[in-house]
Amino acid sequence: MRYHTPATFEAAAALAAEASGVTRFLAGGTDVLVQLRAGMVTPDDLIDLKKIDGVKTMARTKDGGWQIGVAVSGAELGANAALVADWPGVVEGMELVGSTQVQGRATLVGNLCNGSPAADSVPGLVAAGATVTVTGPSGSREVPVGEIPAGPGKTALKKGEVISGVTLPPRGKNGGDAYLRFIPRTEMDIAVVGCAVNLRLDGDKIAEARVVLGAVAPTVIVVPEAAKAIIGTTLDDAALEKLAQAASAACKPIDDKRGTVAFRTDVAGVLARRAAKIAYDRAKGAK
Amino acid sequence: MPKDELKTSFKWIGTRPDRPDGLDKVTGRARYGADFSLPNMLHAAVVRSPHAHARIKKIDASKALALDGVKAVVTRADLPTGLSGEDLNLQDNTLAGDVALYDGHAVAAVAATSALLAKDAAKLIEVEYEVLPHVIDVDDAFRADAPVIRPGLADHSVPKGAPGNVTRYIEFGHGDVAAGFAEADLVREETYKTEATHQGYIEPHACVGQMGADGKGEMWVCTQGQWYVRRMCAAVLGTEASQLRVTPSEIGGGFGGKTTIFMEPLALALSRKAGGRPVKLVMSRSEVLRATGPTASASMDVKIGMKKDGRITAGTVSFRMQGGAFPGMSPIGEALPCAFACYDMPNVHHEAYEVLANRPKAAAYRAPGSPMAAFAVESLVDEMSRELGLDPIDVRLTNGAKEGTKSSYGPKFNQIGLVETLEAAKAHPNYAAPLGPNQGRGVASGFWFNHGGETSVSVAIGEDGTVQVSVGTPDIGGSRASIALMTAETFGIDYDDVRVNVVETGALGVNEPTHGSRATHSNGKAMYEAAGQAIRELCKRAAADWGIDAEAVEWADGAAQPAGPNAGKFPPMSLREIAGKMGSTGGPISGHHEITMGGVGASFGTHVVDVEVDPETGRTTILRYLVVQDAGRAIHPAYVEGQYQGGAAQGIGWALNESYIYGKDGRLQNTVFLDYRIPVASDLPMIDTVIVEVPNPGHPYGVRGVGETGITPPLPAIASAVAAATGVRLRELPMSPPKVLAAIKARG
Amino acid sequence: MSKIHVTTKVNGDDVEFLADPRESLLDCLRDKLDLTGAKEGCGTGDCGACSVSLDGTLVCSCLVLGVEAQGKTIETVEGMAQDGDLHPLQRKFIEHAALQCGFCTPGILVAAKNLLERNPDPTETEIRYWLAGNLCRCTGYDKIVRAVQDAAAEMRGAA
Amino acid sequence: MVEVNLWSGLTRFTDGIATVEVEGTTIGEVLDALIAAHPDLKPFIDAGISVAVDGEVIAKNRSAPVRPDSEVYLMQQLKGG
Repeated sequence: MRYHTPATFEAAAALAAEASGVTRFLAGGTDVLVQLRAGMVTPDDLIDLKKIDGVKTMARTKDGGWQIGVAVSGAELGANAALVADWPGVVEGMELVGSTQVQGRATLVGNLCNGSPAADSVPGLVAAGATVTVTGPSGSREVPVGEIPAGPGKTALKKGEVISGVTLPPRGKNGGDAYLRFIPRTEMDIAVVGCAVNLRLDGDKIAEARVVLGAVAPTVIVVPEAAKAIIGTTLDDAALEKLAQAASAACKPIDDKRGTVAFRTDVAGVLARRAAKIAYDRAKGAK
Repeated sequence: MPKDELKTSFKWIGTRPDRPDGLDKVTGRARYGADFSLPNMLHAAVVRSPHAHARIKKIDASKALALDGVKAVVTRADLPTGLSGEDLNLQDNTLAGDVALYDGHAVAAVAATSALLAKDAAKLIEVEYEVLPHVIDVDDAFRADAPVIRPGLADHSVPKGAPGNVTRYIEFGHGDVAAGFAEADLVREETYKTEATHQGYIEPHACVGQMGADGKGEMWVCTQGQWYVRRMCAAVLGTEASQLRVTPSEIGGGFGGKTTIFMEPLALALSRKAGGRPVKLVMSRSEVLRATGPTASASMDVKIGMKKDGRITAGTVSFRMQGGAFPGMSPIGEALPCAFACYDMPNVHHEAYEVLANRPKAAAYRAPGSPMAAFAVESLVDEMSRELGLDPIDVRLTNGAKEGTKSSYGPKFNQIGLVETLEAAKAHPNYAAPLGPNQGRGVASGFWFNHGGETSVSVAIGEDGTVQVSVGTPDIGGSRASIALMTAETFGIDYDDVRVNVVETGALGVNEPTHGSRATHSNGKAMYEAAGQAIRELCKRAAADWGIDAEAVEWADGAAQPAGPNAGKFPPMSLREIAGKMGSTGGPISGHHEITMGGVGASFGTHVVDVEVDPETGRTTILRYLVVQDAGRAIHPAYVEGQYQGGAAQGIGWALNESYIYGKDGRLQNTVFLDYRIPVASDLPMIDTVIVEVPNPGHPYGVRGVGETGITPPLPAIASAVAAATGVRLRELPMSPPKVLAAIKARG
Repeated sequence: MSKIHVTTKVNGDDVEFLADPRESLLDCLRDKLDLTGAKEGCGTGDCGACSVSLDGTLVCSCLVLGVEAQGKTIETVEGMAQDGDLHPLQRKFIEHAALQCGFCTPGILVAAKNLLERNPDPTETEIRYWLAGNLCRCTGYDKIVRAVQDAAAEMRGAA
Repeated sequence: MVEVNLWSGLTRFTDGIATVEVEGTTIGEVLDALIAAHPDLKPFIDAGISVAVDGEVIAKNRSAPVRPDSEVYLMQQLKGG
């Protein structure tokens, strides 16, 4: 295994493009090292992105959104009060990844590129409308986060492409988001079901909403019917019930060691209801 | 020892001093299995079967051996033939013979100059398999049409016509169960099932082994029993036990799983083949989960008859247990006598079948067999108590075993403390704490025999009057502290003037492992005898100095005291004073005691748990937890509490989320701690404890042993609490959220 | 396979070693620097026995490559006692019997120290969640939580 | 004479007898006498059993004393964790 520490994303992309064997990018390393240790993936070239300028920055964009570097850890996201105030759902999703120790290393982009349908940070990013910058041999482009996952363990990134940054849109007024997941224990598990809700109010009524589910399909899924169920409502019981039904109806899960089809389908509705309430309260100004 | 001779007031026993190994363990100095290295050492890796059941057609190690730095490969062909019984089991598990019997079964091992190189080399060893039909589930294995995975292994106990995977059968009981059931007001029969769990010690198995062509060898290993390692390695390799010297490292948890061997002979065999260079072998976590010590899985029928007042008139159990693909490994012999041990039963019948399945060779796990049996019996007792509107503790008091009760397994109980634990549980504030919506309370009792076993201890007086104690049982949970306390008490000296060493096999006679809750009990009792021998010599030296008869000298308060007609004639002569001149008064002073220890006192406990169940997700939260257990006498109460709390936490894990999960292909799916879900800190509340002390008359300090019983009651207690919270009774473990939610939904 | 020369600071000492890029920081600490206080319980970041502080951040050293340690500052359990005096957490762990086998203890001590540096007065719940990545199979965590609480109180001067 | 109680599964090998009276002052003597009286019990006893004498389960100490009025039960060999 060759270990590289390029100084720019362009150089990182070039290394990856020229590599002939298995290539992995290293940011937090909390997935790459597990796979390495288990002998599942032994890269021929390991490209450490942490020596690139700016990978540890979190900065407001001109329009009031956020630009987040690829090596910013979950713990660092959680410590940024302004970011947490804007996008609590995004941050709480990331903060659920692993232990305190893992939080010191794990990153949004790593969680995204691992390609797990159960990745805890991805539903929140998709619900927020986040984008990533993809840098490749032929330059950089912005891609919505939801277009990156391509199935369990797979991404839409092409050979030689690397994600060089994450952009969150401006929060704007009267908005709120939330992420909840179900795990059998209280910590240290992979989501059996995850659900993010992002919404904006007009007065007491929901004007815009996006509901995203994790771990119930080969990739994270956006559920427009679930959003429709609560748009125009004050999140009354009937709306919540419709939301839950729509969320459950959208599930295409599998039976595996972590949960059953029936359980995931049921709990997706439960979490959608609970997450929507939190997002709604946050949009109303609750901390 | 007669009851009235038991002392009740002590200077050291019952206090909570710092443990002697505490400093090493909080500074990182304590050396565990993988912390040891030797000059010129090689590193080893193991090739394991990816199949649940497969014929090994060919092993080709030529590519691995061609790598620079690869020094040796061993396969079954390198081990001797002609073994039988458990020795053959151990050898079969060390390296597969013609057939790999479970996913993870070792097939070959390789030693190289670095750990990375050994891993690379292991990948280059090519094994050709012919996959055979497999069976995993205990009920599937018991079916008449199941694939028979190892024909011809049924022992003499198996009745004719039993299914082909049955290897052992037990039956016993007393009274007339038919008449007992006829007398009952309520008779219920249910089936319960538990999945295999792992001991889950955080330290993976690790050893460094060295063996020359002459069969002489050394081993450093994390184990519960160095003499067991010595005997078992010698048997597997066909060498002589006394030529192998085994030194136990500090041990990072065992819970029964380190009472046997798994890969230790491989390190020695590789070393022998590599010209005697030492070989280090450390398992990964997934190797630990795939190839070491799970407990049995069980399918259990229970039938109980009860009068309206809660009196039990009869009970029967019929168990099926698998302990892997090796005969004799399931704990049916322990599970059955534990099943009804808490009850005074006039009519009782037990039977159990052991069946083979394509799973790893089961090892002992904390009160082996008792938790499963308790889950079945205590759950049904709770169901019937509720149905009759009776308090579950009252029902247990009505039927509780006490001194003189004919036990469910035959013999009469000596002095025991079950009733005292029930009364203490009933009186505890937790039993009266108010419960909210979706919350419920469960109660269960549990039993373990405790054990004595082969024990050798020596004590030696130092020149400065300090005392060194050599024991052969690795200290897992503070036994050096408890043995030091008893030693200080016996000699009448300070706790800090005692050093207890866990020694290697060359330094002491044979010892059984730290198992069966025996370390404090048996070492304490053997130390007491060895100390008595030393004390007699100390008195003799003082007597000689004083010029009086040795019989006229007593030992008290750490000094020889003239007694009888000489009382007061001489000032007491302290241990320090006698020791300071022992070289010139006859030589070193020591004592030793070797025995297969008796005087064992049975252990009972009662747990009370409150849970809350989320009715929408089926997730169970433990709100409150109380352990009440009879310790006999708590030598170091903090470590007694620690055993209670640790046992409860393991039982909670077993009840809620831990289990072996297999795919249809027979491969284990949860081979890392992410998916083998032991309780984490945020899963548990504080665990309240009450130490009941009904002294064991068979021990000089009343010790019973406290290690094992605590894992037994949580399984049924939590099931009963979940039932109280939700109205649904789960009869299959673990009570994972999908199962609980499905049961809630089925209830409607 | 060529090895990489790494210079780093461990418990205040400048150290250097040659690392294969596949080796974890845990491997390098244990096998190259003879600092065996950090333990490998899982190798997958699930047990926390290998916890160390890396530039002040609590990490699992099994999830960090040895080569990533270049130019960093690392603290392990071996560096907790200062000038022969135990850290209050170390003393309280012994006093409260917060260890049985002791294998998870180094990782838990390092993690708890990192917590108390951020939060001198954590609640029971905060302690439990902070330590959720440090598995202990012996104690049921009760005495560990109490020892951390007591050490925190002493360090605040409240005890 | 010592009265030895067998577990009922063994009665298949003793013509249905559940308690056997034998001579012996130690567990070893009692077991040897038992085998002499009922040879079909030999494989069970050789495979390893525990003996409960006056309520105490003794795993394998053949030298442990047995009195004529002792309560003696044969049990499966027990393992501990």
